[in-house]
Amino acid sequence: MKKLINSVDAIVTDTLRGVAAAHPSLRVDFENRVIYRRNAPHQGKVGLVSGGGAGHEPLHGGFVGYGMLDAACPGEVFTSPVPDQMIEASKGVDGGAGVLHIVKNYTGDVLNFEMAAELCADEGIEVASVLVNDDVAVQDSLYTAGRRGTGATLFVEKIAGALAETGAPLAEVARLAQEVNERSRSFGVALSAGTVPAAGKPTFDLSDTEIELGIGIHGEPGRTRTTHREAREIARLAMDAVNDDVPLSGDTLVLLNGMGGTPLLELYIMYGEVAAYLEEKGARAVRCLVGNYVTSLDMQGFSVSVCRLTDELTRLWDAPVETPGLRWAADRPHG
Amino acid sequence: MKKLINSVDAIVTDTLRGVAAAHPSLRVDFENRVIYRRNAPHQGKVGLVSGGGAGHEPLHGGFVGYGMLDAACPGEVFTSPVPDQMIEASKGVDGGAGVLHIVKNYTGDVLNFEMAAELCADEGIEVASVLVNDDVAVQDSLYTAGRRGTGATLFVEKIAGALAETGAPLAEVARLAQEVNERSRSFGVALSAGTVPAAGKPTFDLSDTEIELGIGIHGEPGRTRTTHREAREIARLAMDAVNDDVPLSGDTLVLLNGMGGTPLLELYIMYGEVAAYLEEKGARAVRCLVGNYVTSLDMQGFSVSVCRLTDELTRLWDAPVETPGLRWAADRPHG
Amino acid sequence: MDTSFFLAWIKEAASAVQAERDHLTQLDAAIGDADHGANLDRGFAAVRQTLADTPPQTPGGVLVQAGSALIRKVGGASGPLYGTAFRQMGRALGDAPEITPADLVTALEAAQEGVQKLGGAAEGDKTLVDAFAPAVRALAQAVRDGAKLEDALETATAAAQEGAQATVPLQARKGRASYLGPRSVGHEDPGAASTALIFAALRRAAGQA
Amino acid sequence: MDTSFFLAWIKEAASAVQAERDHLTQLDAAIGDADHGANLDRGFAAVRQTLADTPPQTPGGVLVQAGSALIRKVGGASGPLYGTAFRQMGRALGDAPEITPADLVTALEAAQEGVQKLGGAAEGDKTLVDAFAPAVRALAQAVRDGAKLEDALETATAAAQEGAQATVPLQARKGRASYLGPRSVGHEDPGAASTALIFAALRRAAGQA
Ligand SMILES: Nc1ncnc2c1ncn2[C@@H]1O[C@H](COP(=O)(O)OP(=O)(O)O)[C@@H](O)[C@H]1O
Ligand SMILES: Nc1ncnc2c1ncn2[C@@H]1O[C@H](COP(=O)(O)OP(=O)(O)O)[C@@H](O)[C@H]1O
Ligand SMILES: [Mg+2]
Ligand SMILES: [Mg+2]
Ligand SMILES: [Mg+2]
Ligand SMILES: [Mg+2]
Repeated sequence: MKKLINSVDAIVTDTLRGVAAAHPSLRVDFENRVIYRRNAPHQGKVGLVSGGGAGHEPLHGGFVGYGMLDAACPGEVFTSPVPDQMIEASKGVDGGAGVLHIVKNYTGDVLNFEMAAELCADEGIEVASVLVNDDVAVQDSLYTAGRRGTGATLFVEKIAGALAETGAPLAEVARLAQEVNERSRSFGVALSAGTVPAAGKPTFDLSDTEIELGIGIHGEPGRTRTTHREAREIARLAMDAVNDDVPLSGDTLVLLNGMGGTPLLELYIMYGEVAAYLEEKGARAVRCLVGNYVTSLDMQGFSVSVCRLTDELTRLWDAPVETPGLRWAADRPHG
Repeated sequence: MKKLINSVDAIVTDTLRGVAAAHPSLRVDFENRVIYRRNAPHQGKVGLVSGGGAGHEPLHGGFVGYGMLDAACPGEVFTSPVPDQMIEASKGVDGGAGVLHIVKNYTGDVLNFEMAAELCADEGIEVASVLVNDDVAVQDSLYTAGRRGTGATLFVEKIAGALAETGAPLAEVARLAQEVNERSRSFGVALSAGTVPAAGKPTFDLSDTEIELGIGIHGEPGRTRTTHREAREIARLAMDAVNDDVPLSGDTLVLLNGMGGTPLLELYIMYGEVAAYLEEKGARAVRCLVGNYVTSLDMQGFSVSVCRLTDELTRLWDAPVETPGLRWAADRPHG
Repeated sequence: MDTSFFLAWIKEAASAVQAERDHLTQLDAAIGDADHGANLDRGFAAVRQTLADTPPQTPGGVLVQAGSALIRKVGGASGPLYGTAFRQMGRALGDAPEITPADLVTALEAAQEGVQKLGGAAEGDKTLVDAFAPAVRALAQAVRDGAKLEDALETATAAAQEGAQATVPLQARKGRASYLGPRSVGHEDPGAASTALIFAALRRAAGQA
Repeated sequence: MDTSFFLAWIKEAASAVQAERDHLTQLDAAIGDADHGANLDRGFAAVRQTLADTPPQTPGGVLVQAGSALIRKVGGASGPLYGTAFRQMGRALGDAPEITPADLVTALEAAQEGVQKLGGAAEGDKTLVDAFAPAVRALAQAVRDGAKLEDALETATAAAQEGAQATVPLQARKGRASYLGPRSVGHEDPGAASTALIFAALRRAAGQA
């Protein structure tokens, strides 16, 4: 294993150091491991807090800023952060309007955020939580921990963040976050697994002719393995899984997401196939992102997330955002 | 080799299809393989054209838009485009104020752009060219093809693009582009080589304990191979090479660039080390980018580019830009 | 069993986790995300640190403090679960200075209940509960039967180890491994494996006392 | 040598490049960017296509059209260089319907001059010039000595092949390989290798005539 790190133990601290140096719009609390908007808390605005294991950058720290998160708590690589971080972050962003916890549905994240929310309540901070669980690769049944939260987390953070900037109350921001999650579905495919630094080798092995379908963002193996094939067919496998879950129609927001080790060139090829698939189903990608947004270290592969838009969601998606990982202005020059 | 492609021959076409589908602000001429700003040409504005082999995305196509390029010509993977493309692009962006060709210094790019410039002149289009050659890994002597153009290409495209939006004449835009290039230096390090699809295997092999210093963006091996070491020391090797060439001082713009296969996490770690190095030398990184901007397929590694700023360059760097790969507004919300 | 007995247990557990760190991580790589060993090792290192910095005066104090440190330092699923386990044990013991085997059983039963309430896992779901529950049952039975503490803990450890082994053929229904569906079959659950280590540490602490 | 002779040459060259595509690419992987085989193969396929679509009527026409197609389709360093070579040859031949060996020598000398003017490479810089220049010299000498065309081309091919082999110990001073400095030593230059293929194709065309 070769990584650009100083030591396995220093990964999170050193990353935070880089983030702090790179982004004067952020404030980094190294002691508590929280990344804040520089001027947090914002009076009267609902504070948005998310967090999760490191290794998914730019998620979540890269989405802290105007129009998105107020704070992010990075855990160790692929390990959910601890309640102390979330409590500290919630205190730091509460401008009197309460705090929304955006939690990806993993047992670890859920348990730690739950504990934090309880302790926040003890300290008089109003907290609402939204659970993101968009990954159709996992059966949502009594026999699993439920669906994983993956790409749709970005949708929830962006759209709920935009609503929070308008001064909407906590219950409304939480309801909308929930709605975005419900309207979103994702599916991921790996060509190779990433290497968790502490483990020192890829979390699973694939031969030169195999791909893994339905992977999550923690290097978990997927549900099935199949033979590698051309981009068009792989796109179809992924999109069929999404479409079988909720038939695609109307205007959609699409995230064609790289897992960290796949060139943008290939992501654009996949996006072309996904857009064609949507058209075939009578749906349209009216907004999209193509790139590395919700990654899994150096995993090679992609995930596709689709959110069925409403006018409100489109408007909030288009609202200005100013974070290291996502930024656009209200009136951007065109053409 | 596993890639998300339909076939090796269709890579560029399929990528263009994805780009066209993803970015309504762009217009793609599939026949001639040119990516334009949707409303090109812009009357009275100098047109900026760049191009180069595919495999470096978002360079160049991702930098077409307001405040940057007017058109980009993608060649085959790692192969410079052909004169026909550049001529077509130059015609398509000439708004009467002439066209600037931004050329990375590689024999192929230089020869093809030279041929194109000659033929443009025959057709009455005023063309100026700027050669980007920022890579200190290559000795600039009679015994080489000269220094390669790497990360500074982004600086040149952004800053010259911003000046062009002000209506500055061609000679001035070309002069400034030249100045940006002269003020910039870069150095790259690979942990592993990328795989050119047509070749089917990595362009060079590194063991689990070796890294390659002074690599370019085409999977060329570097000048030396050394043992892998911690991030801090690798940053020092790269920055020493830059600093030995032109001592670092004052305000700088830094690009901590991923080569395509390295997680953002590691790039932030490297940026932290680079920022510390600069401080040690009495210089400061007052502007920066951290991410995959000038890539080399799925190569693992990074490059660092430093531009010594002037007030004018800082102002133009901060000017609004609206492209798929780089965007910010004049008055962006802060904190 | 006094305060130093429980300090000895924690120390033994911490050493065992450190020694088996890579093994636990590799188990987690197979059906999870390859961090269980690193998580627990980080957590128990913090536990040792806090116990050294501010040594508690009662068995209950040791366990509550250890549990809090785990919650504070581990993260992941195992942090809140093991943290809750130790905290519940400690709370069940109150501030008693000396603990009987029957108290220990009660405390471990409280721990198990806390874990199951928090994580919602039943036996057979392929989690650490599959090692924890049989170990607690075996201990309770042995103590009821009047076995010597060391022997009772020997039995409990064996039950934990068997329980961990018995997770191999199961399909996971909780935690990250459940995402794999049928592909989770054929692998030992990492949390069950670490639970067995923790019971073995308890057995060793009794041997030293 | 008439139009069909030059068409045969192009066809032979295209086949050779296609057959050696991977070999050329692997040579380029060692000291370049692993595309030389793919580049030339794409170029010669386009040349074949254009010659089939609109067959030229003179040897010069064949070569100019071939060169233009290479410039239009190859890209990279080799596109403009080989394109210029063929175009200069074609222009040197004008619209003569029948070409003598001496004309061929003149045309190839013009080609070499065009390549060197464009690329600025001298012999010894480890480029295709290192195969091209000795081949042209050998051909000129053989023709001056009154050798049969086939034999003269045999000599030229051998000189190109030797020239290509002789690039192995050289350090590159032009093109992408020059970035490697001393590490470019020990590898055959891909462009020199493809030049040798093109001369061998010329020799085969003469054998068929
Ligand atoms: N709901 C649950 N109830 C009980 N134990 C669980 C539950 N979910 C996970 N576990 C245990 O946690 C272990 C994984 O811990 P760890 O790897 O540290 O956390 P994570 O899964 O967040 O990476 C599993 O092997 C399992 O024994
Ligand atoms: N300046 C030059 N003069 C002559 N030949 C050159 C020059 N630069 C490069 N070449 C030739 O071009 C070959 C590489 O061609 P190719 O791989 O197709 O282009 P690129 O280097 O742009 O990828 C080299 O092996 C060399 O023979
Ligand atoms: Mg984990
Ligand atoms: Mg090339
Ligand atoms: Mg785990
Ligand atoms: Mg090449």
